[in-house]
Amino acid sequence: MSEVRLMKGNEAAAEASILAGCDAYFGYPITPQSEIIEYLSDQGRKRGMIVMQVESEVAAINMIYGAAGAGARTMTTSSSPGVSLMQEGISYIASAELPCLLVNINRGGPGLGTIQPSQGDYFQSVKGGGHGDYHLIVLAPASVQEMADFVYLGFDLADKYRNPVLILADGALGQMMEKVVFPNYDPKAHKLPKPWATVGKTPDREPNVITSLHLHSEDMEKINLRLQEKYRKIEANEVRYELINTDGADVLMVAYGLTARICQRVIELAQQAGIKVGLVRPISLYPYPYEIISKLTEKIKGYFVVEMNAGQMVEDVRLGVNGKVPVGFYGRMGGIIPTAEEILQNLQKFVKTVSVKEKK
Amino acid sequence: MSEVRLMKGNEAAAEASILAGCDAYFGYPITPQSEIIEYLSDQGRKRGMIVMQVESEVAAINMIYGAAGAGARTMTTSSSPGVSLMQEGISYIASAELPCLLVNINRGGPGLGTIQPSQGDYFQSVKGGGHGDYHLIVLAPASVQEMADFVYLGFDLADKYRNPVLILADGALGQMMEKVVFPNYDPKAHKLPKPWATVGKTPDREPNVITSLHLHSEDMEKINLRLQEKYRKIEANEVRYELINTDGADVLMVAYGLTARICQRVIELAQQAGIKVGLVRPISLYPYPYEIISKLTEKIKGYFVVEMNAGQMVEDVRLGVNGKVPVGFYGRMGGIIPTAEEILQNLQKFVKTVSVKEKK
Amino acid sequence: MTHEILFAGFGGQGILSMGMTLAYAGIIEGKEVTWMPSYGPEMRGGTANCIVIVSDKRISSPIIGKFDALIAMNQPSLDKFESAVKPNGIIMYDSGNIIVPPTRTDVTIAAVPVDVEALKLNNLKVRNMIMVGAFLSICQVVDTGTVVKALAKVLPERYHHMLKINQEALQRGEKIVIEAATPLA
Amino acid sequence: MTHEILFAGFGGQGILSMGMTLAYAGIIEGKEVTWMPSYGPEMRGGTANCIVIVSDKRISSPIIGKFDALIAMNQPSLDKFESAVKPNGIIMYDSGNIIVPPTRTDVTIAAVPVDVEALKLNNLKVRNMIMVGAFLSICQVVDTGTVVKALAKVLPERYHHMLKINQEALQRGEKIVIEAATPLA
Amino acid sequence: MADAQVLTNGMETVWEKPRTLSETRMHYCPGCGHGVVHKVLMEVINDMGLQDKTIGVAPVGCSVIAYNYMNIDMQEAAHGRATAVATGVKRVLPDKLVFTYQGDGDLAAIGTAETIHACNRGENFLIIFINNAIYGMTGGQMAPTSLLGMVTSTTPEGRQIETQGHPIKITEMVATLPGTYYITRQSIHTPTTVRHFKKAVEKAFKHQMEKKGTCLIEVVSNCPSGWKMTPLEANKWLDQNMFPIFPPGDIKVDGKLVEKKQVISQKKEIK
Amino acid sequence: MADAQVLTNGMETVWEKPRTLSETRMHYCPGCGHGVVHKVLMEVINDMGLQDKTIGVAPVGCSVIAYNYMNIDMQEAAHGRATAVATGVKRVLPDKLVFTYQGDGDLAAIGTAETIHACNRGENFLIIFINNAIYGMTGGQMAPTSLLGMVTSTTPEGRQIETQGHPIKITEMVATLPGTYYITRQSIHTPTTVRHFKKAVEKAFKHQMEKKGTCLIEVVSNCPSGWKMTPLEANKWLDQNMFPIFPPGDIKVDGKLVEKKQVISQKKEIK
Amino acid sequence: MAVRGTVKIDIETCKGCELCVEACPQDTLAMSKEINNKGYHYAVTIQDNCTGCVNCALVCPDAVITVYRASTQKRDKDPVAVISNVKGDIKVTLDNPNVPGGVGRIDI
Amino acid sequence: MAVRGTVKIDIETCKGCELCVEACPQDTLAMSKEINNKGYHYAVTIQDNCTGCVNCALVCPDAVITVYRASTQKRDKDPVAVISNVKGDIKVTLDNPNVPGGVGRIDI
Ligand SMILES: Cc1ncc(C[n+]2csc(CCOP(=O)(O)OP(=O)(O)O)c2C)c(N)n1
Ligand SMILES: Cc1ncc(C[n+]2csc(CCOP(=O)(O)OP(=O)(O)O)c2C)c(N)n1
Ligand code: SF4
Ligand code: SF4
Ligand code: SF4
Ligand code: SF4
Ligand code: SF4
Ligand code: SF4
Ligand SMILES: [Mg+2]
Ligand SMILES: [Mg+2]
Repeated sequence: MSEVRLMKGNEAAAEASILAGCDAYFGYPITPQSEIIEYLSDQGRKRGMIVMQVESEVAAINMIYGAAGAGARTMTTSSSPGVSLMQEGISYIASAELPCLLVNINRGGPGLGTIQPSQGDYFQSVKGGGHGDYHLIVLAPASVQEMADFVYLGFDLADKYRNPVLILADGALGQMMEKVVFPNYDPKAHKLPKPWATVGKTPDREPNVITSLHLHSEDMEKINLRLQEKYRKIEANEVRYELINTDGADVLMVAYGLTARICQRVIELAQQAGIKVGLVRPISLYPYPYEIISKLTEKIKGYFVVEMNAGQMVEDVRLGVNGKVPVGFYGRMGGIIPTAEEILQNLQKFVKTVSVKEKK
Repeated sequence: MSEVRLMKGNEAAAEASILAGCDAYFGYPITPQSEIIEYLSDQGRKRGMIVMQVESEVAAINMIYGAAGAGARTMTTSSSPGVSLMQEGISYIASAELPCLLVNINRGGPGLGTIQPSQGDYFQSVKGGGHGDYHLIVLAPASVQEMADFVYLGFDLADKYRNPVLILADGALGQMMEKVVFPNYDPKAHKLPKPWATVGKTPDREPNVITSLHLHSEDMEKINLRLQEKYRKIEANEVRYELINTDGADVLMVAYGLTARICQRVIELAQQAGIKVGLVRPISLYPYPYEIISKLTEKIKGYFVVEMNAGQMVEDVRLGVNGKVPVGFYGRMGGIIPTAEEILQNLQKFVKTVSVKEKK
Repeated sequence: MTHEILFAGFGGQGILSMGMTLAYAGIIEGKEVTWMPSYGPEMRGGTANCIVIVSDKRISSPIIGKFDALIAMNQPSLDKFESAVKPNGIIMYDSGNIIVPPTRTDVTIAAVPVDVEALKLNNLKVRNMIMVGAFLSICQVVDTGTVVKALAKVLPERYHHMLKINQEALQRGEKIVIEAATPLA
Repeated sequence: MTHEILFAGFGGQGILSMGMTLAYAGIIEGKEVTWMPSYGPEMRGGTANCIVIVSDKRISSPIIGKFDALIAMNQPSLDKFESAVKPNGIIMYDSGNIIVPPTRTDVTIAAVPVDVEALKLNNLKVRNMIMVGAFLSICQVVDTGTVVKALAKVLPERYHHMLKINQEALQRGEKIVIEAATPLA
Repeated sequence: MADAQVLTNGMETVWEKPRTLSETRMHYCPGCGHGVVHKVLMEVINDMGLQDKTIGVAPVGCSVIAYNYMNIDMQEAAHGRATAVATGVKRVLPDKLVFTYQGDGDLAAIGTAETIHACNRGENFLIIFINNAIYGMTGGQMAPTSLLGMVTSTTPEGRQIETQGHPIKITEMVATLPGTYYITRQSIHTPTTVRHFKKAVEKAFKHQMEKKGTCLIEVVSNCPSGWKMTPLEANKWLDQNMFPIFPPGDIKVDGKLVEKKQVISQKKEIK
Repeated sequence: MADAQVLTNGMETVWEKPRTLSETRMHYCPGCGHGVVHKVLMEVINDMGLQDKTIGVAPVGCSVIAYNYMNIDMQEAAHGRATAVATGVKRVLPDKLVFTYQGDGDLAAIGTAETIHACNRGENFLIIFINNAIYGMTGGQMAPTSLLGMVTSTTPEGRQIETQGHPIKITEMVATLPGTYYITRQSIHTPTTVRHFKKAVEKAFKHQMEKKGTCLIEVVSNCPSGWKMTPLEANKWLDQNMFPIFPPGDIKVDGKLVEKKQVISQKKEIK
Repeated sequence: MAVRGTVKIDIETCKGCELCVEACPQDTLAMSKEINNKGYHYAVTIQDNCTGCVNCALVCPDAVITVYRASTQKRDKDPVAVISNVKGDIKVTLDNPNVPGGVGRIDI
Repeated sequence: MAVRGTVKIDIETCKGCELCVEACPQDTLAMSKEINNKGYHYAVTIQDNCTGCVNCALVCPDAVITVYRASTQKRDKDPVAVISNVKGDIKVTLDNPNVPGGVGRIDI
């Protein structure tokens, strides 16, 4: 299996889900993620996965609920408008604590918007687009290889915490091809027992019930507290990030996904221009790496956030920074991917302002 | 019309929508907001409003899109799970810049949760539960009178900015009765002309088109930039808040909606206990009163946020505070309304820690 | 002066409208009021209760944990809320429905046989107004006369023929407490 | 060494698979690669283009604004991207489809009559491989032999009878550039 | 128990609560049809020995906490999504038996798309459809099956065609889909109809074991609270007003549409 | 124009592009039925003088930018929600004429509930339903109306009943609803069928003016790109494969179901 | 005369809906005047003419009734009114010979 | 012989789908070998036997064809092939007398 293959990010995620032992996939076509359902309709079905194109995203997410509740490894994928339609279902899944994997190949919004890549669904993903207090574990891949790798990771985290996991990738990551290697992953060794699943009540146990309803406030608050406790555990254990060139940097960029890749180019260009910058790349968007962001404030003059949106993650960076250094931002919207050159230009302006401040 | 009436918050909002000249209502029953659709099914229909109970919340929000696009004053109301189902439609409405009024009578989540009151939909409301970069104008009433007043205000702001407005109120505000006075509001004087509405193309103009689609990224980015510009304008003009007892306070509570009412009781109790506390009550949750929160940091030892959720607005307070003073939090979940006494108890602990810090 | 009162009982006993009538009477007398139901699971039956606050000044929290008075119309309600009454507060209860009486000694307690009195009036529907009358005779939150006016507002037109019997019920309620005044004090 | 190449033309001209084949060849030679399509509105037809990066080291940004080489298969693509080629870069274009040639003077320009050559091979489907061959003879990103191996990977089994003609096309492409080498230099 | 003194020596028990029905007191209003349906469903599961093979799905509606009463593994579904959830369950557990238990609001309003597409795919499970012509749980609003002129809290002047359309006959609609195998409309307001309903449920489970496709049993039921009637009045009203619009009888049997609406057999019958 | 030299002196124009069809070049693939339908629709609106009275609603699908071609006020709806949006429009502008223009994915998959309930309420507008048995816009995935065995990008082995169910005949389903008034299945792949289709559109608009209720015209259309055929092959395939499943003809006329499927008249007919 | 059948009613769970009373072909059942702990008048047997036909149990929404039948299929005439489990002043109806006997009342 | 009808084709908008060619009962139309600016072979008239029957315009998805008809209803025989607007070496087919004439071809 260690063969090197050239694949689109969408295909890599689809292939990985087969290798990860995903039992059932339910989805609905939407650009730019349709390659996933198409790949699975061919390869997945041939290799024994239940692959269903169903009537809508609303149906799909509720089928995930049913299948996950029945103990299956299960996944759905969509893109922004389709993911919005799933918000009620996602809130139910989070509340009923059902492990499953969701993939959002983010396109430009709001509304029908454009099919070009975007990171405009950051807030929806990390703050909760659905109702109530819940969190998805959110992973942001930055390469085709990670589009595959985070599928195994996602399924495993979902099982471990009985929590839905979301892979948030912009459209370009779904569409671009890179080489990818599929590791030896034995689903049997990873899948955890699910004694709570509804598979038919045996005489030795009480009925298993999957529900998110708790009519009495006291009961519901208990559920809420249990969820919050779980989230604290996730925050303690599952923060993932990458530090690139942070040592000795004056300014650190913060970017995830594709923009993090572009920012690596910015580092190269900046070095040529004599500016010492580095990059903090959050890999888990929830739990968010507040701590490292906070810690690094001691060594730098400022953070510079780059996103393909109006500046959503900026808020999380500012929460991590807590006023200690200035936070700048550069973003593009509507499906436009910023180039390293334009980022550098804006970064330079930012560097100037923070250097001036320092002098004062 | 200056008669004083005793009404439920839901009924007051419904009555106000009739008086505000709402042309059409589309909705679906859900506790604890059903009184709105019930009141309108009776009074609204009798007084000439189009009032339709339709097949689902998804249908309702898209009917709002159609009716608003056709130039009508229009409204839908729901509660948490129903509002989650509307997220795609809301994103479309925001993107197509259609004025309309949405009401969320928030209940406890996530999932089916409980029908008891909650403020768990704060993030969904202010950060955007739907996909893409957009904002609703979000108003948080704290009394039955405001449940009515914010309906006129909401419709007017929606028209003014061509932006959807959301009234976010917890279930208790919908269910409780208080006295309410309906002002003389002449819809004709308030309704703005809508030359962009699709009412039939006349020879003197190009066709009017309501759309949120812009296939080319450059076009979509232009739309995004226009939206962002509008949001900056809203942030400059429409921040609303109330300051209670802030002069001379050592610690300020921050709370909205029903919890802001309870915090007023806390102020009374605290005074008896010799603690100097005041309250910042955000009325508009978007745009958020960051500025006043930032300004007041200079006079106080800390902020103490109270919500009926796991601590969502805390993030906005921290963004306003920007590290200058500590921010404490007390919240209840699952439909439980905190009492003034328990808030006070927790507030006292917080006051102790910030006072200790100060001494150091 | 602020009165914080809890009405509690079975659904169907007219608990919510008792509170509503009192609140409306408060409005008529120019006071500030809030009426807050505890709305239970979305099903018929079960228990119902509401908090009514009537005050001369702006009401801050409509949610309170301790009450000046409890009107308990069935056993579970009394059992649940007895301890939530402030010292020197009032507990009124329907002695027809409640077998185990309250045990607090620091509050005024009144057992009102509303069934018996209602039977005397030949109308079981006015039980709750008898209770309101009884309560107002102990704690003059509003005038009973105002309550009658409030009823005219709260009751839909088609029930206005019931106003008179309700008025009688209120008066009946007032009277029995006055009759029993000595042992209660 | 890093090569950043843009392939552009009509949908249906095999633009995306040209890039894909080159990228796969890069992998076979142990290089790092990315292939990034610009996926247009969800409709058939229209223009298509893809960026291919082949490098000896980890590729940072797959999104670039300036290219080492442009392979333009139609007029709009050439017009749009001519200026995006780096100084001293390469522009290759299909002279059968492109009437107005590039005007840049700081880059290597090669007009490739792929139609004519394809007709000589009696197979219009191999036009894109002729272009790839021509390009590789100017800029040795990978070996043409590797490209043949890559084709065996990229083409579905049922098209493997086409491998030979594609190989010929590659060689044909190489040859015509070599033939034309003097005027191009 | 007060009846303890009743002598039952030498007598056999001919009916008792099935052990698949839990001891928990049901929250339904007096006389509500939900209880009867629960009871019959659990009897069949008990009689047929399916307790360990059956997974139930009940969405939001008065029967949302059916899991408290049915002594089997269950999932609570979002409003309208029971058939989607059941599809998820059944597809991954094809050898288990799955049923949904849905109200008219759930199945025929918000869940219309899921209902129709589950039936169209011929999902191999049983849909129990409780048609009480009202939204019971949320306090008596109009349902898609509410009758014309029917007064509900959202149709205070009675349901009007102009704004609310006609009562929808979704059962007849899904019967036209090739994916459905057995479609019948039943009621449970008299002993005989209860017996018929039980037979229908047994039949549907057998079909499911044989993987025949979707079976749907509509139960024309009551909602004394929502209709503001006593249980006896409600059942009478049902007989007189619901049946003309929702006539009982089989609609599709063995995958074939029943030509003339078959009236429930009048002959004597005992369990 | 190259044809300018063609002599047309003394000739009358018997067909020209209606001015309600904009000058913008349509983005549809060569031979795609969408163009024909657009043209006929705009001809009718032109002929009947309805340009200032008509509001169109086109949801996501290949025809999402229909507003670029139709010279009338239009709204772009979310995928599946065209009838909901149209309900919003028509309810507030009851005297205007409203139509939706929806694909099979839109109308019969994600929008099933909205379709059925709009028809059930008898919303007084026209639904144009383009059934090309595929998701054209997103690149050729299976549609709810894809034929059994049909190869699409999500059914590489052909559509199978087991996982994907049967092609759904939603037109027949909504015809059973009392809210619908005129329901017909048409095609536009030959001159005659185009003429028939035009008549149907005219009829539907007349019914709308008379407030008769919902009219729905299904157009059995092609998708040369999705089907991977030339336009001529596609139209032939349509004739041979689509018609047996989706037979053309009126299904409901003047509010009454047409008993036997009426075949489109064979007699000569000219505009 | 031997008793042919009998029923046991869980009066605390009974919700007083009266459906069983309506369903009983023997008029064996009636509603108590007393209420149970939940406030409902409950069903009681007022005659011992029960045939064990199960009708009452079938229609009872709360599965409150257990039905027993004599194993021997002896069928006696002359029913005798036996009043059991009555808390209030219930009007007791004697077995009416006109009431259809047998094992099941037919309803539609 | 007088020309009965004629068509004007906007060759730059034509997408070369051939539907008009198929629809023409007179075989008046054919596809050019040349391509237009969008890369499509476009429809051209290859005979002047057009009857103005409109068929081609009806099926044309891109509303590319305008149809004219002689006001007088004279009907001549003997069609003559008139080649107009041909850019490439198109195979010109003469009017085939077996092709059904008249005003509309019947299709189902
Ligand atoms: C998304 C969503 N919308 C609305 C509701 C509120 N709700 C709960 S049950 C129900 C309808 C109940 O009616 P029905 O399905 O007929 O069941 P019944 O209670 O009559 O048995 C509604 C509207 C909800 N829980 N979720
Ligand atoms: C909520 C949502 N889901 C999915 C999509 C992607 N999408 C766009 S159009 C379409 C289907 C198009 O098929 P159809 O309605 O048959 O129209 P056609 O293109 O065939 O004319 C889909 C799935 C979307 N835009 N929004
Ligand atoms: S509200 Fe209606 S459906 Fe619900 S339990 Fe009561 S009677 Fe039954
Ligand atoms: S993809 Fe199909 S439906 Fe869409 S324009 Fe092309 S041919 Fe027409
Ligand atoms: S078993 Fe039959 S006869 Fe006996 S009480 Fe019940 S219904 Fe009456
Ligand atoms: S049917 Fe059951 S619940 Fe109803 S009265 Fe009879 S025993 Fe009681
Ligand atoms: S009008 Fe008729 S005869 Fe003339 S070219 Fe067109 S189809 Fe042929
Ligand atoms: S039908 Fe129209 S687009 Fe097609 S070839 Fe003829 S003229 Fe061109
Ligand atoms: Mg119902
Ligand atoms: Mg389609």
